[in-house]
Amino acid sequence: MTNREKLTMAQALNRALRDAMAEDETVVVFGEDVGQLGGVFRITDGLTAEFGEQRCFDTPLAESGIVGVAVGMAMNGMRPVVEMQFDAFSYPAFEQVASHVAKMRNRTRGRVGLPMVIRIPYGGGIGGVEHHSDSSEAYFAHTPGLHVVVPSTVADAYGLLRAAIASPDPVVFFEPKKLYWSKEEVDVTQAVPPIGTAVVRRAGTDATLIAYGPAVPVALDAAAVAAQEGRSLAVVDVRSLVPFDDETVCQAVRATGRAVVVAEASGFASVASEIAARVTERCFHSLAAPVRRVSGLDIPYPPPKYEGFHLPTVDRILDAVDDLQWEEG
Amino acid sequence: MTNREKLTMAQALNRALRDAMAEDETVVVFGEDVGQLGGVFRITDGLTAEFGEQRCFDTPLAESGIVGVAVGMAMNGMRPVVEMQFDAFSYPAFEQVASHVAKMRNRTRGRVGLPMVIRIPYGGGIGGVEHHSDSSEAYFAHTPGLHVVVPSTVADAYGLLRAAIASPDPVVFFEPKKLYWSKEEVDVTQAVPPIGTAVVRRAGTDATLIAYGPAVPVALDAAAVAAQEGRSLAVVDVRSLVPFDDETVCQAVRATGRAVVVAEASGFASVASEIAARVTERCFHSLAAPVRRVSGLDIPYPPPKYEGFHLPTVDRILDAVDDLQWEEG
Amino acid sequence: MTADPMRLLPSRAPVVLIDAQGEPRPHETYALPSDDELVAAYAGLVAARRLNDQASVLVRQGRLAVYPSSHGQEACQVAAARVLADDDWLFPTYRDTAAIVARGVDPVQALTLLRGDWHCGYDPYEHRVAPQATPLATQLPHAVGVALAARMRGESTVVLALCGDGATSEGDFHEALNFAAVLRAPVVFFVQNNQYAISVPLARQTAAPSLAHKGVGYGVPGEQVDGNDVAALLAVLGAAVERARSGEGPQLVEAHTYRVAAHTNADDAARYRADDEVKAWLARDPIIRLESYLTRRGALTPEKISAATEQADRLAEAMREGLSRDEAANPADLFAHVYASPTPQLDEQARMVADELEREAEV
Amino acid sequence: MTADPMRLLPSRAPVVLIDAQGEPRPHETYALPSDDELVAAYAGLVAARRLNDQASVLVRQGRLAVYPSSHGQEACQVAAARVLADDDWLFPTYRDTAAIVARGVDPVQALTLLRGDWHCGYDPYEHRVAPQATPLATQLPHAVGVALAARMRGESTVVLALCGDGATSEGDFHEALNFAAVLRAPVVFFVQNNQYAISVPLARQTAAPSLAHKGVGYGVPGEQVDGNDVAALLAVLGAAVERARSGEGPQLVEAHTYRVAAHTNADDAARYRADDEVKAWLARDPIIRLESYLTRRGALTPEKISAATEQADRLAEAMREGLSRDEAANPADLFAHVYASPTPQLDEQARMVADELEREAEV
Ligand SMILES: Cc1ncc(C[n+]2csc(CCOP(=O)(O)OP(=O)(O)O)c2C)c(N)n1
Ligand SMILES: Cc1ncc(C[n+]2csc(CCOP(=O)(O)OP(=O)(O)O)c2C)c(N)n1
Ligand SMILES: [Mg+2]
Ligand SMILES: [Mg+2]
Repeated sequence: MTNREKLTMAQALNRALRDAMAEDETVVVFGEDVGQLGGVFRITDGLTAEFGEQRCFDTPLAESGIVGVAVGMAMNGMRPVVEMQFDAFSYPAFEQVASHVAKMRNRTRGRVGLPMVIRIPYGGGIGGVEHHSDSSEAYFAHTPGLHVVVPSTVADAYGLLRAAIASPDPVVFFEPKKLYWSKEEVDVTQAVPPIGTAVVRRAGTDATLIAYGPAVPVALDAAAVAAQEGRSLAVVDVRSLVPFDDETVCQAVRATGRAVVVAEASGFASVASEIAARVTERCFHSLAAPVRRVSGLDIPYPPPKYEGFHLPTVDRILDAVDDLQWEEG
Repeated sequence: MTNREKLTMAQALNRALRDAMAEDETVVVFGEDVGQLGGVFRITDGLTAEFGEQRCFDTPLAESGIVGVAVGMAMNGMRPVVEMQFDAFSYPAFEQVASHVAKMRNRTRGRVGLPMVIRIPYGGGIGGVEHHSDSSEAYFAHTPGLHVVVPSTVADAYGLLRAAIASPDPVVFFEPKKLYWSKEEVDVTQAVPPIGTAVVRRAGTDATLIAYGPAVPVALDAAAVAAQEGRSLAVVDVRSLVPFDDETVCQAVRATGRAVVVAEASGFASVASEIAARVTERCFHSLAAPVRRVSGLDIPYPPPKYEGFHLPTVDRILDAVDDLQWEEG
Repeated sequence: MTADPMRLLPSRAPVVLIDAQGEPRPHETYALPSDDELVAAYAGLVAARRLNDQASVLVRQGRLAVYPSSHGQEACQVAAARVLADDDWLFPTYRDTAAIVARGVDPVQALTLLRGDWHCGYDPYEHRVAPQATPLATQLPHAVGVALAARMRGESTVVLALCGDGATSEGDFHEALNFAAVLRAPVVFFVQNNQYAISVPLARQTAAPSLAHKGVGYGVPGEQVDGNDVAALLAVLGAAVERARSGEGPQLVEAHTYRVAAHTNADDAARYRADDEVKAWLARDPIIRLESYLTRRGALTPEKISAATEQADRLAEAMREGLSRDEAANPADLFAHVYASPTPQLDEQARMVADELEREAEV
Repeated sequence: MTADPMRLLPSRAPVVLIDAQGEPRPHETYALPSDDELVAAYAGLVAARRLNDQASVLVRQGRLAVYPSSHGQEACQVAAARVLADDDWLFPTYRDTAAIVARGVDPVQALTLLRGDWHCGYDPYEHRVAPQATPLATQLPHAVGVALAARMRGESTVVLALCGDGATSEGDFHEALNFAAVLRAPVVFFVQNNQYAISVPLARQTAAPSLAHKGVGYGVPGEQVDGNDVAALLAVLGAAVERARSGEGPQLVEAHTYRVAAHTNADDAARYRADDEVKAWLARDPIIRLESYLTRRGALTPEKISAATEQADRLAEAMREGLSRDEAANPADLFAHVYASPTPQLDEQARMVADELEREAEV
């Protein structure tokens, strides 16, 4: 007997919420349009019907309020999972996240933990108008006290969301919008990947591409093209930005001696900067060339017509790989 | 005749506001307690008395409102300079900053610029209780469309604030609280340093310390101690985080072959990460050792009693310098 | 803190001057606008409806990326534009394209955002129309700032700031009203309560007697009005604008109306509301009632109706025409306006993109 | 949207049950609390005043880093604690140490934040007192969440959430009241209007008839009360708590009181307010009026006054005593509670700090 099913990432996330709610009645889901509508991306589809309005409900339209109320619920025995409708619409809640979600456990010397999840549909590539395609992970990854997770596969979407809901710590859970409709055969009864682990998605010997979220499929495509051109690229999917899996990432980089970090967000003071800096610190003498970054441009997210120039592409990744000073190596 | 006067950084900032208001009647100052009280740090002291309630006034207590109203004023011919009372209290305004302040010019294809300054007293070392010692520059530096500036000297405080007010672009202006009472003889009639330029504060031949804001004096102290121990450290004051002066910084690093980045903020996905990454990208083959970072720990800012462990110290900087693989060099 | 709360509360029921049957309803405070004004408004309504219809077609044809229709809310859209003087400012949301166009902005420029091109296709200073705001309620403090700046210079500018019922729940709504009241900014906050925020009905948004009742908490007079009655809207908004202009401070106006279409073309309203509800509101259509009122008075003749229709046709034609042309994206535009002059970092990135394109062109 | 706005508006003047002269003032809605209750409250007031005095001394001695005094607001502090049942929750701000202590938290633990040690020195679950919030109004949505969670489990918990007049201007105030109203959370929002937000007087904070008038905009009943009359506070807050407990939803209560001291010891109130104003408020002191009322009734005897004073002495003694000891900082504490278990990154940083200290010790 096999438990494998073909699911989209959106369906897997919905399944994860459903399974968590069925197992643990303290799990509650709320936010804008998550009830009857099932969310603008249908991630919460059917939850109100199945678990009732008490467990999955619409709130007034106010993100700071949503996160703030979740803080209170988490203080008082619940495991809230809240949705920010789009990436950029989490900014009104930033104060609550930075000053409370991230700090409550520390402030209370471990007495008050906040087992809550903030789900954020994120990233570009879907032709969204302004404010609908931001990548805001750096803001959260820079804030101590949060776990920050970004799945890139359907299986990880299910597993990491289950792990996030089960976590005693607050987790900011980024859902790559571009991959919502990606399909995969998965077994959701399989073990959940622990938060804090990266995974090698493709083995390779010449250079390592380090990516997460929507950049992972692009990195894999680049590796496939490079293979045809005779260059063997490894691809590491970071998937947990905080905590960061130095071991897996550095092992891959040391083995190849060259690395490119790939991420959608604007590059300046970003998670990609961090990865480049820490990999260099740890693997300096194994490196034949500086770690390169292929990230979003340092511009406000451009309109749909222009997003192709902004986002990491196979070509841009391969250009960066070409730049890794192969002559001198 | 000399124009040199002994001023504290707080006085120099006050003078800069006063001079800018006197020269340009579109400059208006507002925020919490900036009027009659003159601000909790007295940076706006006397402005209401001198220029009237129209030009310097208290607002209701709401940071998003303050920044949002400044956006409207800047759209309509004024040059607002607003104060966030403490670093962490800028977070409620984050939505306005990220979605509007940073994007208005780009959104309107250059038609609507926002010549406004957001002043933020920032950083630790003053024994402040929770939320009063954050270093939030990474959030802003990561957001394209903002200029981000951090003076470390009295002269720069004056000059950069004048430059910020004169700038056609929005500037987030960080004021190191710890240095408010530092004194220096300055000539405020001197040329204003342009935003976007770093400066070498101390020449050195063995390694380069790259610092900004409150970390600069600490780096200089470290360099002084190192000199006694026979090691010559250069100190570069970045002072403008965005735009970043790659030339000055890289020139210093290339000359010494070793570098340590020093900053108060938590290190993960920070401006220090960016500096380490970009210096490495640009100077890789001049580097004898990986660029090290000495930054705040990845913890919520600790209480006064503990801040000594959190902040970069001379010892920690010298330890990092010692780690720069001198044997192998 | 001496304001009399009773003078700040809205009237018990929304102000109506022409009812759903097209009958005039005398009101103790507000007078019916003149026939001429209403005939002009009628032409505006027809044009606005046509703009909504045409835009919806253009979405289906792939010429627009997305369109949040104001079908059913045209009276609000037209009144918002008509009560303002040239020097006044309008602060619209994503749903207010019809108001923007009614204020004189070229429809193709107004639709730039929604066709997936740059986020504001018109010059905000030309017609004094702010960029359409997407993050809800965030434009309201800007409106206050614009008004304050004008007042500081002694100008008599009034700012009309639009938002939806859902947006009233955001903190920025609160902060903007409070700043305006304390600083006596000449702003009229105009809430189009179309009963839904995407799928969320008003009852999930507020437990207040009405949204107009929010005014008293700021010392701002609130008023509520039938949002499908352009005559009432012109009277109430017009009075609010003149009150603000005369230095008496901000006002809050709530229009009770209905979002006849789905939230946008991407939304499926059947998931959360019944057809009957929509039908009931269609019977209160803003155009039909005005047409019947004016026709009965003899102020609206078949010729005037044709003239309005033809004008709307030309608008639709201009939209089709303007949106049929796609300009090629120029990648240099990505970097041109992030700052007044690009940073060295942006110059570097611009060179990278230009290099890529050059190499591509060579292949 | 059927709430009658008139039932949501506060009474025209603040509720007073015992006036500044100590005279009882009959009220149509609220009854005077019993003598026993008021004698107990009296002891609370004396203790709270003593706590404020002692803390101010400890600041001058360098034993506390900073102290925001509630001198003059003791009636609010004591009433807030006394109207709650054991299972209820209190959400205090930085200024509410006296209320926290009145609820049973050890004063030394309560002052941990203000002495510059860890940010919350008590176990929030022990007495159901949330950590003191510094970012203004941010605790109010938390209060709503705590109340909702309790109600989901069928508990009859009520949450009393404190904030100042200045904090009502923040967006989070708005969002919290609205969420509470729409979701019918059993929360009493209690605003201590002490006339100032640091230097900013109420008139620069709001143009509303009163802060209690903000309730109607959320469908939440508002009430205003003399904040220096503990009898009125007990009656009004008590009724609000019982109303919330019975499932009728949230309420907003504004107490008119005065911050007699500067904002904190670091503030210089002479820069922004006149001595006369302070003197006028001192004449309305909450302790004096209660003492004169109860003494005249014979309910407060010299013995009871001494008992209250001695209890306050013991409190002050415990504060002096507890705050005279400084525990050494343990750097491992920096990393222990950032997460339930430290990340590898934190472990690495903890090792670095430990190494540094070891090497220092060796020198
Ligand atoms: C800050 C923010 N949060 C969420 C959204 C996503 N969103 C777009 S429109 C909308 C509903 C708005 O409802 P309302 O204010 O009533 O305006 P309407 O669309 O009905 O005109 C939502 C939730 C947004 N644009 N901004
Ligand atoms: C979000 C935020 N902004 C600014 C501050 C700085 N601040 C601390 S107390 C205070 C005044 C608060 O006034 P009020 O709410 O009336 O309370 P009170 O101090 O009078 O008790 C200010 C501005 C803060 N703590 N939080
Ligand atoms: Mg709506
Ligand atoms: Mg106050």
